[in-house]
Amino acid sequence: MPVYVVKDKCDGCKGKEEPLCEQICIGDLMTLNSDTGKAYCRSLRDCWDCMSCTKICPKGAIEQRIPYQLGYHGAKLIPMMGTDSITWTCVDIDGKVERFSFRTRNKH
Amino acid sequence: MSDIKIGVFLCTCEGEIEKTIALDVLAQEASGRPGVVSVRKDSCLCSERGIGAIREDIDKFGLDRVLIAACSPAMKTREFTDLGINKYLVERVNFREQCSRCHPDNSENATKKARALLGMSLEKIRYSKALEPVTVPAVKTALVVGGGVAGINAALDLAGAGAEVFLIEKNPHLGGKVSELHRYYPRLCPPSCGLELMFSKLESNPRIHVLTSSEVENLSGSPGNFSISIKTTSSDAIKSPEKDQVRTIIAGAVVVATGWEPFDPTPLTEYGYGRFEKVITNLDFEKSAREQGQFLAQQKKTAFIQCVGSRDERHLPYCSDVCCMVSIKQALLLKQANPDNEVTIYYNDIRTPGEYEAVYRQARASGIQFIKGIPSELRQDARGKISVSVFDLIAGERTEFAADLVVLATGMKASRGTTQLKDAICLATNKDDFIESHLQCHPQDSQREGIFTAGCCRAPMDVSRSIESAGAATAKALRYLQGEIAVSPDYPVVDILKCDRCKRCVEECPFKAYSYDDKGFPQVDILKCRACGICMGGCPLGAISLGELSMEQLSGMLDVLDKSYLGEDEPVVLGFLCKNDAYRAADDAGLEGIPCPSNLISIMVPCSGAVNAMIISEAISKGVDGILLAGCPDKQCHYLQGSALAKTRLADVSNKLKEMYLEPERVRFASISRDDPEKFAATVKEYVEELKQLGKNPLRIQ
Amino acid sequence: MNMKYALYLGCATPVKALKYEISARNVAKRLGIELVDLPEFGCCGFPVKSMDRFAALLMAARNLALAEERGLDIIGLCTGCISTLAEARVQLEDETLREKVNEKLKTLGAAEYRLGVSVKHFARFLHEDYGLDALRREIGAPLESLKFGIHYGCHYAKPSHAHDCFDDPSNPVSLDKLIQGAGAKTIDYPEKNLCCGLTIRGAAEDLSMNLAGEKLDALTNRGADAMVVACPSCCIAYENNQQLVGRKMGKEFNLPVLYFTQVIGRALGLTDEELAFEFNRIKFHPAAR
Amino acid sequence: MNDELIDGEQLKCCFHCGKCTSGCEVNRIDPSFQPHRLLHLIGMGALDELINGDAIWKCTTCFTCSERCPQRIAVTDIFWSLRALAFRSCPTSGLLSAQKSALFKTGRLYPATVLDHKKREKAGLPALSENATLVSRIFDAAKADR
Repeated sequence: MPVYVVKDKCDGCKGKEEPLCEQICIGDLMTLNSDTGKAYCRSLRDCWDCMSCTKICPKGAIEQRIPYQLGYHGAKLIPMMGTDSITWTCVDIDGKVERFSFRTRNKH
Repeated sequence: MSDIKIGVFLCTCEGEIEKTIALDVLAQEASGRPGVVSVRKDSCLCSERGIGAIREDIDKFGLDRVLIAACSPAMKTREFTDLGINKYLVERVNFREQCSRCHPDNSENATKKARALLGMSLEKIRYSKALEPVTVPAVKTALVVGGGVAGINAALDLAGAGAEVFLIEKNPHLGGKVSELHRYYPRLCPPSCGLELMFSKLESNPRIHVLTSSEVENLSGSPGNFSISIKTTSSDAIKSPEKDQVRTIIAGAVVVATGWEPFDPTPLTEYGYGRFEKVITNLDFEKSAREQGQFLAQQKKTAFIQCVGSRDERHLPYCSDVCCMVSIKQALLLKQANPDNEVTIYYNDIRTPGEYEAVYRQARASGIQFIKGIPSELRQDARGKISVSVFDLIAGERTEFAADLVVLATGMKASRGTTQLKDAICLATNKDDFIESHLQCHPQDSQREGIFTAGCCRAPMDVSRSIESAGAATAKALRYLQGEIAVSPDYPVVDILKCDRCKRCVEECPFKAYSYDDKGFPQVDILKCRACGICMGGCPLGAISLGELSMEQLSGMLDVLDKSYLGEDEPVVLGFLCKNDAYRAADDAGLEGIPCPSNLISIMVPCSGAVNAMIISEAISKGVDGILLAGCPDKQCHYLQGSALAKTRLADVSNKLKEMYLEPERVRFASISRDDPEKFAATVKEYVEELKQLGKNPLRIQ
Repeated sequence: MNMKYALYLGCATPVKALKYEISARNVAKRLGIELVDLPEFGCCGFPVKSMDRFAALLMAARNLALAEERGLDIIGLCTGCISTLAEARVQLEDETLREKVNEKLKTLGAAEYRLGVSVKHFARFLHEDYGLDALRREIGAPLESLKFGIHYGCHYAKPSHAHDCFDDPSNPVSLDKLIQGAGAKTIDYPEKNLCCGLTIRGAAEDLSMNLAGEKLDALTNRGADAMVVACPSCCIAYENNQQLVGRKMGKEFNLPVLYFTQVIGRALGLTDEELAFEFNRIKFHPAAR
Repeated sequence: MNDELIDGEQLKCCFHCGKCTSGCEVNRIDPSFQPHRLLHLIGMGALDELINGDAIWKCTTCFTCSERCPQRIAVTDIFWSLRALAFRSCPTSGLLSAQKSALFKTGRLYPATVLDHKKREKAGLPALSENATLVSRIFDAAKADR
C-alpha cells in the first residue's frame, strides 16, 4: 500500500526541478508532474512504504496508506519532524491513538 | 563546549527588577550551571560603573560569553555592544519588560518565568559564535538610468560627491519631459534656463559620462559591483559613440530615473479627445505655448477639466500630483497673455500643498473661475465650439460654457522605460507600474539593494520634488560607492551537508538574494541579503541558520525549557515574536504595566517568517502547549512577504496536528502592530484561556 | 459559421412592434440566419428590477438557461431585454451568486445555468458576427441620397461591461456603420446619446416628453429623412408619441421612425410587405425627395 | 442583493465630483433631480426620505452616470435598489402597480389583447405562448429565504 500525494498541499517544492520526495526516495519512484507541478509516485506497486518522503515533505502533503499486513484500512502512521526529534502518531483500525517521540541523529 | 566560560550579570535596575524577581535565588542557581564561571548582581549594569564591572569580570575570569539579564534587548544596545568582547557573544535576557514589569503582582510566577528565560538563554549562548563584519570591495562608479531632470540631478550630485557617473538616456537628447514644457511652476520661469545650467555642468564635469540613445540590456552582480550591459543604438547624438554598440559598465550603485509618460485620454471617449480639434491635453498646451508665439494671447474662452483619467478606478486610480498646479499655471499664463480670457477650471478637489497655495490664491484673485463639478461629456457645436455643461456643486445648479479651447488635465503614468528596465534588471513594481519601494520609510529604495529611484519612476511628482528625490537617492547610493562596503555578519549560512538543493530558499527570498554555486547549492549574496531569515524559516531540512540566531540555538532552547515551569496545570505558550513589531509591542505592554499572563515565554526572531516549521513541530513534540507566532500585519511586513509565508507554514503545521489527532489550535498566528501593546496582551490572555480549555499537551512528559 | 440562434422577442416587440419583428425575421431569412422561437422564454426581468432585483436576476437567468439547454446563443431585438440578459450573464460569473440562482431555478423546475450562452442584439450580431463586409456584398439596392439620424437607445451599448464593451458607450458607431453599409448617410449630432425617456413616462410625463422632443427637434432641424431605432420602447417614445410631444412643445413633427431592420431590409431589396412598412404610423416616402 | 448595493463599499467611495449629475439628461431638464445628492443622502442615512420621495422614479436608467463614474459606482443600479426597497415597503404604491398587475396577471409587461393575437396570426407570425403564472412563481422563489 503506497504513498498518496495530497495535491492541494503539494507545492512541488517551489524549485520546480527535483522535489525533496524525489531526492530522498530510495526506489526513485517519486517525481514531479511537469503539467501540474505536483509530485506523484510513478509506480505505486514498487513502493516499499519506507515513508522517507512522508517525513521529508515540508508541506505534509504525502500520506502513507498502511499495508494490510501492518494495519488495514483506517490505520494511520503519521510522522512529525523536529530538528533533532521525530514524533510518530499511530492510529489503529479501532481509532486508538498512540504517540512516540524519539531523538534522531540529525542534530548538528 | 566544555571549556566555555560564561559570565552571568543580573541587573536589579535600581531595585526595580529585584522587587519582583528573586534575583539572589536565580544567581545562586546560575552559578551551578555548566559553563558559568561568574555571577554578578548589580544595581545598574548600564551605568559606567556597571559596564566597568562587566569588563573587569571578563578580564578576571577570562570570560568568553556574557549573559546580561536586565532590560529588553531592544534597549541600551549601545551600552552593551562594546564590552571588549565580540558582540555576538553577548546575550541579553529580558527580565524587566517581559518579566518584572508585566507580572508585578505575582512575584512567584515572575521568578519562575525568569528562571525559564535564563535557562534558555544559557543554552542559547553555548552555541553563540564570534562574528566579524565582512568587507566587500566596491567600485566608485555609479550608473544613472534616465536623463530627465531627476537623472541629471542625481548624476551631478553623485559626481559632486566624488563618484564616476555614467548617465544613460534612451532618447538622442537629454532633458526628458521637462524639455517639452513651456514654463515651470510656481515661479513661472522657463525650464530652459535651469536645463542649460544643468547641461553645462554635465559637460564640464569630467567624471560624468553621458550615453544617449542607450538602454540597459541586463544587470548582474551585486551592490558594489553590478555589471550592467548597455546598448547604444544610433550615432547621431552628441557624445554617442558608434552604432549598436554594447558595452559593460561596472557600477557600485544604480539610480533609476526613468520618468513618466502622459496619460492618453482617448479612452475617455466622452471628452472626444482626438475627435474634437479644440480638446487638447495639458502637455499639448505646453507644446503649443512653446512653439506658437501668439497661442496664449489668442485664446478667449478656455476651460480646464481636472482629474481626467486620474483618481479614476477605470484608468489611473491615483492622484497624479501635478495636474492641479499645471492647470493653475496654464490658466495664469492665459490670463496674463489675455486678461479678457474667461478661463474656467472645473475641478473635483484642488490640491496645492505648501507654497503652492499662494499660486492658487493668485489664480483666484486674477479672476479665473473655479467651478466644483466635473463635466460628464463634451459636445462640439456646428461652429466648432466645445460646449461644456456641468452641474456646479457649489451653486447647486447647472452652468453652461461655450469654450474655444478645452484643456484636459491628464495625469502621469509609469513610463515604458520603467517597464522595460524593470524586466531587464528584475525590479518589483507596484500595482500602478511604478517602482515599488517602502514608500513610508524608505521611499528612495527599490526592492533590490544598491538600486535606488529618483523622480517619477517611483510616483508622480513635480520638478522640484524630482530634484529633491534625486538628492535622496544619491545620499543612499553613496554607501555603495566608497571603495568598500562593510556588511554586518547577520546573514544566513547554508549548511551544504544538510542541503538537498530543493531551491525553496531561492524561491522564497523576498530580495532575490540567493543564487546557485557551481555545484547547484544555494548561496546568498550578502549584499542583497537583509537578514530577515525567511530562508531559515522555509528550509525543509533546517539547513539554514542566521548569524545571530541558529537552528541549533532554537532547538537547544526548546530542549532546556521546563514545560511545566508554572506547574502541571498551567499551559506554556512559546511566543516567536518578530523584532520589528510584536516583540516591541510586548516590551511596551510591560513598560505600560498592561497585565499579561506569565504563561508566555517569548523568543525574539528577526521576522515571523524566520521560524521554521520544524522548530514549531519540535516545540509541540517536546510538550509546549501552544505556539504563538506573532508578526506584522501583512501589508506592513518589513520583509514584504514574511508574515504571509509564516501564516502558510503555520497552516501546514496546524493541518499536521489535526491529522495527528492533536488540537490544530495549538499553533496560532497573530498580527501585532508595533504600537498595539493592548492587542498583544489581549491576544496572549485569550490564547492562554483557550489553551486551558484544551487541556495539557498530551506530548508533555509528566 | 453557426447561423442558428434563439430569438428573444421580449414582451414589447411582438405586441407593440410587429414591423420590427416582421422585418427582422425577413432580414434574417434573407441573410441565411435561422432564428428559433423558444415558447418557454419569459419576461427578461427588466421591469422587475424596480421591484425585486433578485427576482429580476432569476428571470434573466431562467431565460439564459433555457437557451443554453438548447445549445443556442441568444439574439434579441429589444435593447432593454438584451442589456438585462447580458448583464445577468456577467453577474452570474460570480460563482456564489450563480449557485444561489441555480438552486432557485431548480425549485422552479428550470435548467441550471452554466455560463455557456452569448447574448447579442441583432444589430451587434450583424456588425460583429455576420460582418459588415458580408452584409455589403448582399446589398442590392443601396439607399443612396438618404440621410438617417441614428438613435441607439441607452441600453444598446450600456452598461458597457455587460456588452463586452463592443461599442463606445459615449459615442457608439456600430449602427451608423450598418446603415452606412446599406448605402445611406448618417447624421453625426451632439444629441445622439439622449435618452428617449420612455422608462419614466409613468413617473414624470413632462420630463419624458421633453427628452423625446429634444431629439426629434434636433433631427428635424438637421434634415433627417427618418430616425432609425433599434428598440421597441424608443419607437413608442418617438413614433407613437410624436404628435403628443409636438403638441407639448408647440411644434409639428413629421419624422418617420424606422427600425434598422427595415432600412437594411430595403437595401437588401426586400419588399414593403416583407418589411411591414404598413405598420409605420408616420409614413416613409423617400421617393418624394 | 438590494442592500448590498446600497450599503456597499462602492457607494462610500463617492468623492463628490458631480460627474453623474453633470451628465444626467434628466437633471438638465429637471434640475431638482441630482444623482450625486441622492447618493449623498443614502450615505447620510436618509433612506426613508428617498424611498418615500418621487426622485428615485425620475431616473431613466440610461446608465450614463454608471458608465462614467470615476469610482465605478453603479449609480443606476443603486436607483433600482432604492425602487425595490420602496416597492417592498409599499407594494401597492401607485407608480408600479399598473406594471405589477400586468406582469403578475399575464407574465408580460405589455399584455397581448385578442386583437394583437389576431394581428400576429394575419401577419403569419408564431402564436405567443402564455406563461401567466411565471412572474409570480419567480417572485415567490426569490422571496423564499428572506
